[in-house]
Amino acid sequence: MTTPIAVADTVSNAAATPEKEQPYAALGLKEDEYLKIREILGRRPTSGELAMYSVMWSEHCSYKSSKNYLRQFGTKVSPKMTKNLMVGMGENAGVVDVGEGWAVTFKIESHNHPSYIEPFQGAATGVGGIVRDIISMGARPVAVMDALRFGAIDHPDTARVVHGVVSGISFYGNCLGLPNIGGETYFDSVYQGNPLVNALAVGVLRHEDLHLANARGVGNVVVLFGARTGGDGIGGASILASDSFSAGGPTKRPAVQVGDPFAEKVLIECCLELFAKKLVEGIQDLGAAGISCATSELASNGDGGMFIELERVLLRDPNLTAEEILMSESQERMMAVVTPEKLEGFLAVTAKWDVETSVLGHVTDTGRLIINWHGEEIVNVEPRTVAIDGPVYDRPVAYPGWLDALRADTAAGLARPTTGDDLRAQFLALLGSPNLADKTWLTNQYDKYVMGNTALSFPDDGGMVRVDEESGLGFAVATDANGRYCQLDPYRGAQLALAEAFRNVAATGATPVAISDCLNFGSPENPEVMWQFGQAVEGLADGCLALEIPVTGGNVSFYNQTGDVPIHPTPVVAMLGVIKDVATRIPSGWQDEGNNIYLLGVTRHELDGSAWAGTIHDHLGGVPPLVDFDAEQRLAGLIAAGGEQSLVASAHDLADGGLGQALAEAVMRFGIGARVWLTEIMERDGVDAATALFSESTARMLVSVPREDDVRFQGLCEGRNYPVLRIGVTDNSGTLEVQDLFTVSLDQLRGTHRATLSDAFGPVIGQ
Amino acid sequence: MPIIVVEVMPKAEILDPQGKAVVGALDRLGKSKFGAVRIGKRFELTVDGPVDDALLAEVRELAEDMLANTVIEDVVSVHEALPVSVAGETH
Amino acid sequence: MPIIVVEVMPKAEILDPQGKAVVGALDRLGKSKFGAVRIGKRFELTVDGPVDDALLAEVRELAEDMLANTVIEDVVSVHEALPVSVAGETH
Amino acid sequence: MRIGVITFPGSLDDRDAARAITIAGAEPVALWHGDHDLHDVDAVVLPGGFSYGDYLRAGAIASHAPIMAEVIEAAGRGIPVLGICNGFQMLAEARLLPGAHTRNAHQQFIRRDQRLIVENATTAWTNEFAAGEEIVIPLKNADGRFVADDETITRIEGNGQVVFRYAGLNPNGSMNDIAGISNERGNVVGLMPHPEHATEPGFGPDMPDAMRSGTDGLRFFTSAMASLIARA
Ligand SMILES: Nc1ncnc2c1ncn2[C@@H]1O[C@H](COP(=O)(O)OP(=O)(O)O)[C@@H](O)[C@H]1O
Ligand SMILES: [Mg+2]
Repeated sequence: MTTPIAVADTVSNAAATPEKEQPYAALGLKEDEYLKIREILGRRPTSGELAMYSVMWSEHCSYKSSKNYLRQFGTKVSPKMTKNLMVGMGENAGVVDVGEGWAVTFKIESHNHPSYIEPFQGAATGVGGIVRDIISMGARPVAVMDALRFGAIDHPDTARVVHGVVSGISFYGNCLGLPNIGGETYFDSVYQGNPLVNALAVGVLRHEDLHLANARGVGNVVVLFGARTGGDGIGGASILASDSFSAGGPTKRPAVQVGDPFAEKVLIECCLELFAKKLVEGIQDLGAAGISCATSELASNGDGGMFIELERVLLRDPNLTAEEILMSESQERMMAVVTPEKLEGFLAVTAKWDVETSVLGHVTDTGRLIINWHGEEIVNVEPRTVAIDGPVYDRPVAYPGWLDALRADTAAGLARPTTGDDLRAQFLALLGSPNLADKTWLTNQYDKYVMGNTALSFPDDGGMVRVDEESGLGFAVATDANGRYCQLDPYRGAQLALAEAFRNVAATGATPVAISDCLNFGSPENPEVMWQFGQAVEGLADGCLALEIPVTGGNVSFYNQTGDVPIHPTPVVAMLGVIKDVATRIPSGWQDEGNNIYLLGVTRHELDGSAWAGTIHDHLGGVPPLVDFDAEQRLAGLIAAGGEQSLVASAHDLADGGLGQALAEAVMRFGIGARVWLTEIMERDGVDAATALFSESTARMLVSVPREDDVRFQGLCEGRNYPVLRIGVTDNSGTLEVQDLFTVSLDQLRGTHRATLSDAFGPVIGQ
Repeated sequence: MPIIVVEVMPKAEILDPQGKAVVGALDRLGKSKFGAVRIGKRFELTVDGPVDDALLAEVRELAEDMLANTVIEDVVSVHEALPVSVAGETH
Repeated sequence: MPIIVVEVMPKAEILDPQGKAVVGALDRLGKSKFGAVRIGKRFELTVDGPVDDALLAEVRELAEDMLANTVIEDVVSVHEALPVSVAGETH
Repeated sequence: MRIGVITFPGSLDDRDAARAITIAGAEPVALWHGDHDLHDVDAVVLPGGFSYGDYLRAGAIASHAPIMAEVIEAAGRGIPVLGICNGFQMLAEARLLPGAHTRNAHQQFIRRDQRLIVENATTAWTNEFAAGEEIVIPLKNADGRFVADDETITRIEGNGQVVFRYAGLNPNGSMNDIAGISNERGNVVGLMPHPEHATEPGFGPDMPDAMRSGTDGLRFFTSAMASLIARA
């Protein structure tokens, strides 16, 4: 078999054959983009250069449709927002100073499309990819989370996707030894042909261990280590290969990548040892666009030049062409920049961990990224033009024609229950509805114990991990998004996601400090989607400014649609919080009988877009609940103070399903019953019983307070001028009694809550 | 009762972490003569009727459909099992 | 390069839940003619030298030692792979 | 008192085991799979995880690691050896303990706070428990189903080598509800649940009286310390 070596398209060949037709369109480049590349280079690109530009200028890597919007996250900032931000947007992940010399880095990223084609491997490699972002900051990954959206629970294809995705996350995360500390799971037919799999990872590091992705120091060597490079995820390259690879035709290109969590676990330990021994100058993970991305980004962020001998890349498939090697998205690889005198030490560490390593080249001051293939120059570009100065679009935007009618169709006209029996029936229907049902079927498959630092996880409102074993310093994270609200109003919907994530973190006793976001939308070429996107980003940026919480980074996922129908806009917000001592953490459920139950915040007529409207009436319309960031902040401050002073025994935020759902969850958490009354809520807030139970007004929380702390707790609320009502008492009745309306036994609560997912996907062991 | 054997292997171009791990282990045991190892699955389906071409074709369809994940695996063989005495031999 | 195939099956007396799950799935597809399914492993070891009896014996030993756990599995066959064209056939 | 914790490629709960040993009052010593050296430790823990991804069979590749020769030799001398989860699987693969592990009967990874009955409170790792005592230890595995042939089961039951049995629920289909076993001498013990995850209040399993408060795992390590003192 002839090798492709002889026929690689060289720079001199490209200069000599300007008229050669190139398959840019098949690689996803528009004509003007291709012409731009020719202009930048002053000649036609080689096929290798075309490979690099096409992947790096893709929507996924270049953010060309979203860049103009995302700038707001950097401009709408106050000094307080940047004070503790050690690394902001633009790097692999943001880094937040959490005190005591510690920093936390975290990021959420989508792996939606691969997870539909091959749910198990798609989700698994999604976890793997986000974890490598965390490692590349110099941090030890310490936790993962997963925010999931599936199609309708009763659709024949949903079980396939759910089983695959959940076992993929479970397999990869568990095998990596990272506790899964939370996430979300929603079912909605809008995600039928396009599930969302957003994976989040968190890492911790000492301030001095921070590493960045840059190639500085002329003469420093560039090293590729980890898994070998194979033909993964290079569908487009086959087009290039076919005109440069004559004999035998191109090798088959798999549509999916297979994850190897063991290789990644070893890579983590190897990297951490390299960091600890100070053997690395700059480091970058290989994700989308593989070597194209790593070399061009490292070079752009450094001294501007790099020389690579591509044939030194260790291959899994010896038949790969240069273009394929440049584009391959093989998993579990990293690229590092190392000073020559430390190379030996570096190689000793990678050898110790059995991690294959090859020296590819070195940093130069030429300002060019030059890549050779068996002695011939196949790439010679200014790295910025590949990695940073890609195209930017102001896509057409259009206010959706259907939106006014949707917003006018409010829930006000929907029949509301009035009798105890009807309220009870609807309360149970919500409790057992797929989105509010117990998620133990999934979370049982996730290891939350590994590393021994998990202070909170499912089913509490946020996950919490101890960072410092001496002081108890820790962080909390929660992810939230409500696509239904975003469909009604993407600006407010994004703010509602932000507010809910904020509240969930606050409910644990931690203080929210920063977010990462994953913006899942339909096609940016659809002007209505682009409008939704613009609204959501603006809402998020304005909300972050109001809360004075920075956006540290995130991910945009476009083209989420089934046929022409886009998903509901789903901007997932991941909120990071800090807590001085995880020993003061607050669980979401009632722990003891005889405690007083308080509702913090006010209840408004806010049933539009609610779980109640969706579940009971199959209705989506109207205007989502008000967002009040000032109230959210005061509420968070109140809970933090209550937690520190050990006044609150539990705190649970109110969101989907409203008070009814929160009450049920608080009872089920530890099996402590309660008697509650709605009368005072109804009276003070002027609402009916159904609204009191099912409204999704924000800035509310359910807390329980030991009797002896009652006076101090009420004093705390008064001092902070926060609306509070005592609405019940915990007891050992084994029931939830809503006075004068209905009573449900703990067994029935649990039975209803647990049946839905196990009926759909199989039994939950131990239930 | 006759047994139909279905053999499924990971596609050649797909990473096979299992095989990789075994090659590593063999290397450490000094058995580096084995350059590559791939690990697939072997199904034995017991049928109560006689095995004919139609049945084998049906099983192959089933194999492509359900036993293998054809996104990442190939069905490399569908055949009737040899009598045990022969199959068990090392050659 | 020649390939040696090692086939490993769970011992008959060991419960094979995966196999059972497949039988269940087949039943639901109306294919109840398959009374039992067992799932084992198929290893392909690439060697760079010629395959002779000594090598096959060495591989069998390796199989008993490491590729299979003989407490729960049997090595049912160790043989050189047939040329692809034959092995790939359905009969 | 020095208790070694061996790290294999893919070990995950090695640091957790070391922390548990510290909490119990002994000194953890990090050991490396590729060494032929136990650094004169008084006892050895094979921690949980997915050594080599458990790609061949759980614990199979690790059981051939260089250090396992030393572990086998030391076990023969009677030093306490504890295999937790993946460590238990390695001990079985190395034939230091009878039986084997297969995929959980329900075929999923499962993580739960598991009740156990201590069946034998005389081993090196259980002498601080009472026979028949019920304890709660977190469990998390995909290949936890203990199997052995009838003769082996009869033998280990007869010898009192069944050290722990699942209570309330058999989470994986293990024969005779077996959660952990020992060798005949009682110095080598393996179990699927993770005692190291039940040693620190606030980070252990949920208990009836308080969230995450279970510390039943501590006595595994204090038992080893007691048995070492008794031997000395
Ligand atoms: N896919 C998932 N992965 C991990 N945890 C999950 C997942 N889905 C739900 N959970 C957990 O289940 C609990 C309930 O989820 P949810 O009702 O969405 O919480 P909330 O309403 O507080 O946002 C939370 O602790 C959440 O972290
Ligand atoms: Mg919540």
